[in-house]
Amino acid sequence: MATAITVEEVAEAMGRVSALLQTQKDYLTSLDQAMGDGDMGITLGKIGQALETYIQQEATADIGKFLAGAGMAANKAAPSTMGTLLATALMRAGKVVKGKTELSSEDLAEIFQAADVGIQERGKAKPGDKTVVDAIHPAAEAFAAALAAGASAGEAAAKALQAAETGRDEVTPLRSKIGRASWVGERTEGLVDPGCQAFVMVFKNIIE
Amino acid sequence: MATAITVEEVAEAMGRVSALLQTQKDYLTSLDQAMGDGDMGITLGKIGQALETYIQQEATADIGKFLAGAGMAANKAAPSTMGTLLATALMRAGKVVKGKTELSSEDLAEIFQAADVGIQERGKAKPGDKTVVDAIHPAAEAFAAALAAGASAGEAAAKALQAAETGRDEVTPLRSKIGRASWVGERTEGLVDPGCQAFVMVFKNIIE
Amino acid sequence: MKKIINDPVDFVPEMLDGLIKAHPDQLAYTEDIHAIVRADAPVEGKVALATGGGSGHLPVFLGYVGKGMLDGCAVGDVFASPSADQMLAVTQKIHGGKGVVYIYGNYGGDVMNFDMATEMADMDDIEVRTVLVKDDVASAPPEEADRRRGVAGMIFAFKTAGAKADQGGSLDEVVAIAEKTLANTRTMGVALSPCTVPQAGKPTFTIGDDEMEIGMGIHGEPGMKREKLQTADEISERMTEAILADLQPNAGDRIAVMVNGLGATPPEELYVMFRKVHDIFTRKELTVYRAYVGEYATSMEMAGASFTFMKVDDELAALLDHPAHTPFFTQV
Amino acid sequence: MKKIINDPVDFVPEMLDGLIKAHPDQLAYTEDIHAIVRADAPVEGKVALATGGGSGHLPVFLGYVGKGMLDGCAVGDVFASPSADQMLAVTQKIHGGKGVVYIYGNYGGDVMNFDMATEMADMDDIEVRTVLVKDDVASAPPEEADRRRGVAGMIFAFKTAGAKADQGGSLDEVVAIAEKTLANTRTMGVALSPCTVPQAGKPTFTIGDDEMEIGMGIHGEPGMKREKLQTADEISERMTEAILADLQPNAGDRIAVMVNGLGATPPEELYVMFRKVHDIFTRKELTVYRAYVGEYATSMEMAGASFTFMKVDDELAALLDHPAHTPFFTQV
Ligand SMILES: Nc1ncnc2c1ncn2[C@@H]1O[C@H](COP(=O)(O)OP(=O)(O)O)[C@@H](O)[C@H]1O
Ligand SMILES: Nc1ncnc2c1ncn2[C@@H]1O[C@H](COP(=O)(O)OP(=O)(O)O)[C@@H](O)[C@H]1O
Ligand SMILES: [Mg+2]
Ligand SMILES: [Mg+2]
Ligand SMILES: [Mg+2]
Ligand SMILES: [Mg+2]
Repeated sequence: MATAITVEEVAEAMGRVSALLQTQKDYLTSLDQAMGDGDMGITLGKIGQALETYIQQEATADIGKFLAGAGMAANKAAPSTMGTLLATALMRAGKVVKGKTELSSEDLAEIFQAADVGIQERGKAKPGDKTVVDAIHPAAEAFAAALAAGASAGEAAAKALQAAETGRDEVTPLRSKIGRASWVGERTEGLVDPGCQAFVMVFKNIIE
Repeated sequence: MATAITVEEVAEAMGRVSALLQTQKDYLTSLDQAMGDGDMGITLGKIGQALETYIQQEATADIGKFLAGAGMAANKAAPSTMGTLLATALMRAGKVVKGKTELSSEDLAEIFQAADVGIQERGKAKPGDKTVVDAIHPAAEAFAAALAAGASAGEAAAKALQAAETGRDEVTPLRSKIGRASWVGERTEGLVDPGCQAFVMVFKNIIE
Repeated sequence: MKKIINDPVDFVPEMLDGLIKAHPDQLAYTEDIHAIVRADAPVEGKVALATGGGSGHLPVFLGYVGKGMLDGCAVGDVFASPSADQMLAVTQKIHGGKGVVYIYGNYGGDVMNFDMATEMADMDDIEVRTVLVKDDVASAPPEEADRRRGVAGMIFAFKTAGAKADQGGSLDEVVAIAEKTLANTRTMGVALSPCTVPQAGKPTFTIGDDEMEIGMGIHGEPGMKREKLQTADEISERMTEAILADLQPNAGDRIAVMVNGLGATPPEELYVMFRKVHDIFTRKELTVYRAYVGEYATSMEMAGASFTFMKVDDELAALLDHPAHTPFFTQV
Repeated sequence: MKKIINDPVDFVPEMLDGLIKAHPDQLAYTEDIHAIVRADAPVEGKVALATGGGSGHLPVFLGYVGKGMLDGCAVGDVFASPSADQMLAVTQKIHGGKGVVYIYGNYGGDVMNFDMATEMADMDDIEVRTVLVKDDVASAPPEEADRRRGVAGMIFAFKTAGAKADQGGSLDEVVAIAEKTLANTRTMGVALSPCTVPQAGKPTFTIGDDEMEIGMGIHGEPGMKREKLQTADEISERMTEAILADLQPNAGDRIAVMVNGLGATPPEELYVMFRKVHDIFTRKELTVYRAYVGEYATSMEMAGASFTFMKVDDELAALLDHPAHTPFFTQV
C-alpha cells in the first residue's frame, strides 16, 4: 500500500472487491442462511456487479466523488441491510475526501472512521450487538492508533485486520442483539456474524 | 356354499368382505394411485366399516331388504365411483330378491345378473372399456351358464371366479376407456384395473 | 408433504365446520355438514345453481356459494364424490320454485351420484337440469371432447350462469348461458409436485426433482406427459398454444384468462406466467378481457398451475362483469 | 421446491410486469417498476399511505394497493429491501397534499432505506410519518417488544388506516389509527417447510419430515423452537394461547382473527385451524369480530401458517368494515 493513493488505485481495489463479492456469493449466502434470511451473498454479489459496471463508466479524478457515486450505485443495486450499510460507508467516505485526487495515510484513517460512524448512525447498532460494527469499529480504531504511533499505512492496515478478526471472534459466542439475527435468539450463539465475516474478507482483499 | 342361503349367511359373507376391504385398504389404494386418484382403498375401506356397523344394527329376515339397505349405507359411506357402483349393485340385488328369506342357486344367479346390469346402467361402461364390468359381467354370465349346465352353486361360483380373473387379465394390456383412468391414456396399458382386481378379491373371499 | 391436521378421518368435517364458523353470514348447512347452502337459501323466484364434488379443491366448490354465483354445493371426502342423499338435501334446500341447475365436473362418481339425486328430486317435483364441465383439453383429443374432465373452467360457468340467474333468467336461459360459457372455455394444467390425500398418508404420485407433468388433473391423475422441467415462458407458451389450438379464436377476440395455482405455487410465479400469456395474446392480436390470477381450483398442496381461457362476446362479458359476493370470490 | 420461473435474476421484474398487466385499471408504476402506485394516484386531498419491503410475500405488499387501503408501495428483490430512491419515487407520486404515512415491517434494511427516503422527501416538503409494524410475539419478549419483527399484522393497519384516510382523516388521525391498530394486534406463526429464494437456488433452511418450527418469521428466519410436528388442534391452541397471553383481552372483547397461510398450506388446513381458534374463543367468551382465513402474507412456497388477532373497539371495527378494493383484497 503506497502512501499517496490515486483514484486508479482506489478503482483497482474496488474492482478486486467487486470480483471477490461475486465469487464468494454462495459462501456469504450460506452464512446468512444460518442466522438470517439467506440473501447476503446475493445482495453483495449484486453490489459487486454494480460496482464493476460503475468503475468502468465513471471517469473522475476526484476520489470523494468517485466513492460517493459508488455508494449511490450500491444502494440502487441491493438495498439490503449490509448493502445499505456498505452504501452508507462509501457515501460517508466520499464526503470526507471530497475534491481530493490523492489520499494520504491520514485520509485513509479519516475514511475508515467516517465509514465506521456512518454505519453506526444509519444502523443504530452499538459495539457488542454482534453486527458488522464489531469488525469495522475496532479496525478503524486500530488503524488510526497505529498511524498515530508512527506505523506505515501497510503496518496499520495489518493491525486493523487483526483487530477486525479479533472483534469478529469475540462476538461469535454472543447472541445477536439487533437485526434479523436477533430473532433467532440463543441459536446465534457460536455462529459467526455474516456481516463481520464479510468485512474481514473484503478488508483482507483490499490490503493484500 | 349351501343351496338355500339365509340372511345370516348373507350377513356372514358381507362381514367377511367388510373385513377384507378394511385390511386390503392400502393395497387397493396403491392400485388406484397408479392410474387414478388413489382413493379406492380409502373409500372401499370406509364402506367395509359402514357395512360392519350395518350388519350389527340391521335385524331383518328379508334378504332383499337387507341387501338394499346395505346399498344405501354404502352410498352414504363413500360415494366414489366404485363405492356408488357397489351400492348400486347391492340395491339392485336387493330388489330382485325382495321378500325372500332364503336364496336358491337361481336366486344367486339373478342377484349376480341384477348387479351386473345395474353397474352397467349406472356407470354406462361397456365390456372392453377396462372397468369392473370386465370382471363382473363375464363372472355373472359364467355363473348362470354353469348352473344351466347342471353345476352346483359352488361349482358355478368357481367358474365365475375363473371368468372374472380371465376378464381382468384380458383387459390389463388394454387402455382404459372410461372414468378417471381414461385420462391417463396409454400409460394404463399393462396396469391391472383396480376395479377388476377389487371385484376378484371380494368375490374370491365370498365363495371361499 | 407435511400437513397441519388432526385425525385424517376428521379432516373434511373439521374443515367444513371451520368454514361455516368463519362465514356465518354467507354459508349455512342442512342437517349434514357436507351439504352447504347460501345463508339466505332458498332465494324465492330465482333459478338455483348447485355444484359438488370431492373436497381438497378450495375455493372449489363452496368458496363460490353466495350472491351472484352458486346457491349450494355438496362436498364429499377428499377427492371423493358426495352422496346422492347430500346432493338431494342441497337441491331441496335451495329450490326457489324456478328449478335447479347442476354444474359440475365430468367425473364418474359425481355423475352417478348427481344422476341419482336428479331422479330423487324428480319425485319431489323439482326440475333439475345438468351441465357437465369438460374443459380440460389435456384429458382427451377434440374428437373425444365428451370424455374430458372438468377443472377450473367450471368457475367461469358458475360466474356467468350465476349472474344470469341473479338477473332473473329462466331455467332455460341459465342452462343456455352455462353451456355457451363452457363451449367457449378450455383449460390445461401442469404439475410439479404431488399432493397427499390425508387418509392415504402418502403422495398420490412421485415425480423427479427436475420433472414436470404436463396435462395433470386436479386429483393427481397422471397427465399427458412426464418431461424435464421447463422455464415459465416455455411452459406458458406450450399451454397457451395447446388451448388456443383447441379454442381457435380469431384475431381481435376478447378472452378472459385465468392463471390458476394448484396449491403450493406462489402468486409470484403465476404472475410471471400471466405476463407471458399476455405477451402471446398481444402478438396474436387477442385481448385479455379480464385476468384472474390466483388460486381458484386447487389440489391441496400440489405445486403447479392451470390456464383457463374463455372467449367472450358482449353477453358473456357483461355476465362476467356482474358483481358477485362469496367467501372466496368478491367482485364489485 | 421446484419453481416455475425463467432466469432467477428476472423473477421480480417479470412478476411485477405480470401484475401490472393483470390489473391495469388498479395499478401503475413510476419510471421504475419496483415503485408501484394506485392507477389514480395521487388522490388529491387525501392522506397517502405507502409501504414497502422485499418481494416474495404476495399479497404483501402491492396486493393491498388500491381504494380504501394503500396508495403505493416500493418492493425490492426477493426478501430484500427496495432502495431509498424507489421509496422516494412512490412518495412523490402518491402525495395528495396532505402528507404520507409509511407503514412497514420492522426490518433493518427497510428501516434504513425508508429513513433515507424520509430525509429526501423532506427536501421536497412532503411531510412523511412512519409507523413501524412489530406484531410478531415470537420474535422478542414483551419487555423488548420494540425489537419484534413485522408480519401479517400490517394488513390490519393497512385496512384501518387506509379506511381512515379514505374517510378524509388528517395525517395525525391516520397515524393515530395505524398506531392504535398495531397496539391491539399480535401475530405468531409456525413453519413446516422452507422456501427457496430463486437466486439462492436452495432452501433457506432444512427441517425434518416430522418437525415444525414455532415462531418462524416470514423470510425463513429461524423461529423460537424446533419441535416435533403436532396436530392442528395442538398447534392452534399453542399459538392462540401465546398471542392471548401477550394481548390480554377481557371476556366479552371482540377480536378480528386472521388465519394466514404462508404459501403451500392449503385453505382446508387453515379452516381446520380456524375452527379450533373459534372454539377456544367461545370457551374464553371472546367474540370473533371478523374472520380472515386465507393467504394474506406469504413466504413464497413455505408451508405453515400464522395467526393474527386484533382487539377492536367500535372505531376500529367500523374502519375494518369499511369497503376496500385492491387487486388481492376486496371487501364490500
Ligand atoms: N442495525 C444494524 N447495524 C449494523 N449492522 C447490522 C445491523 N443489522 C444487521 N447488521 C449486519 O447485517 C448482516 C446481515 O446483512 P443482510 O443479510 O444484508 O441483512 P438483511 O437480510 O436482514 O437485510 C448481519 O450479519 C449484521 O452484521
Ligand atoms: N363408468 C364406469 N363404470 C364402471 N366402472 C367404472 C367406471 N368408471 C370407473 N370404473 C371403475 O372404478 C374404478 C376406480 O374406482 P374409484 O377409485 O372409486 O373411482 P374414482 O376415484 O374415479 O371415483 C376403476 O378401476 C374402474 O374399474
Ligand atoms: Mg440477510
Ligand atoms: Mg379413485
Ligand atoms: Mg376418487
Ligand atoms: Mg434480507
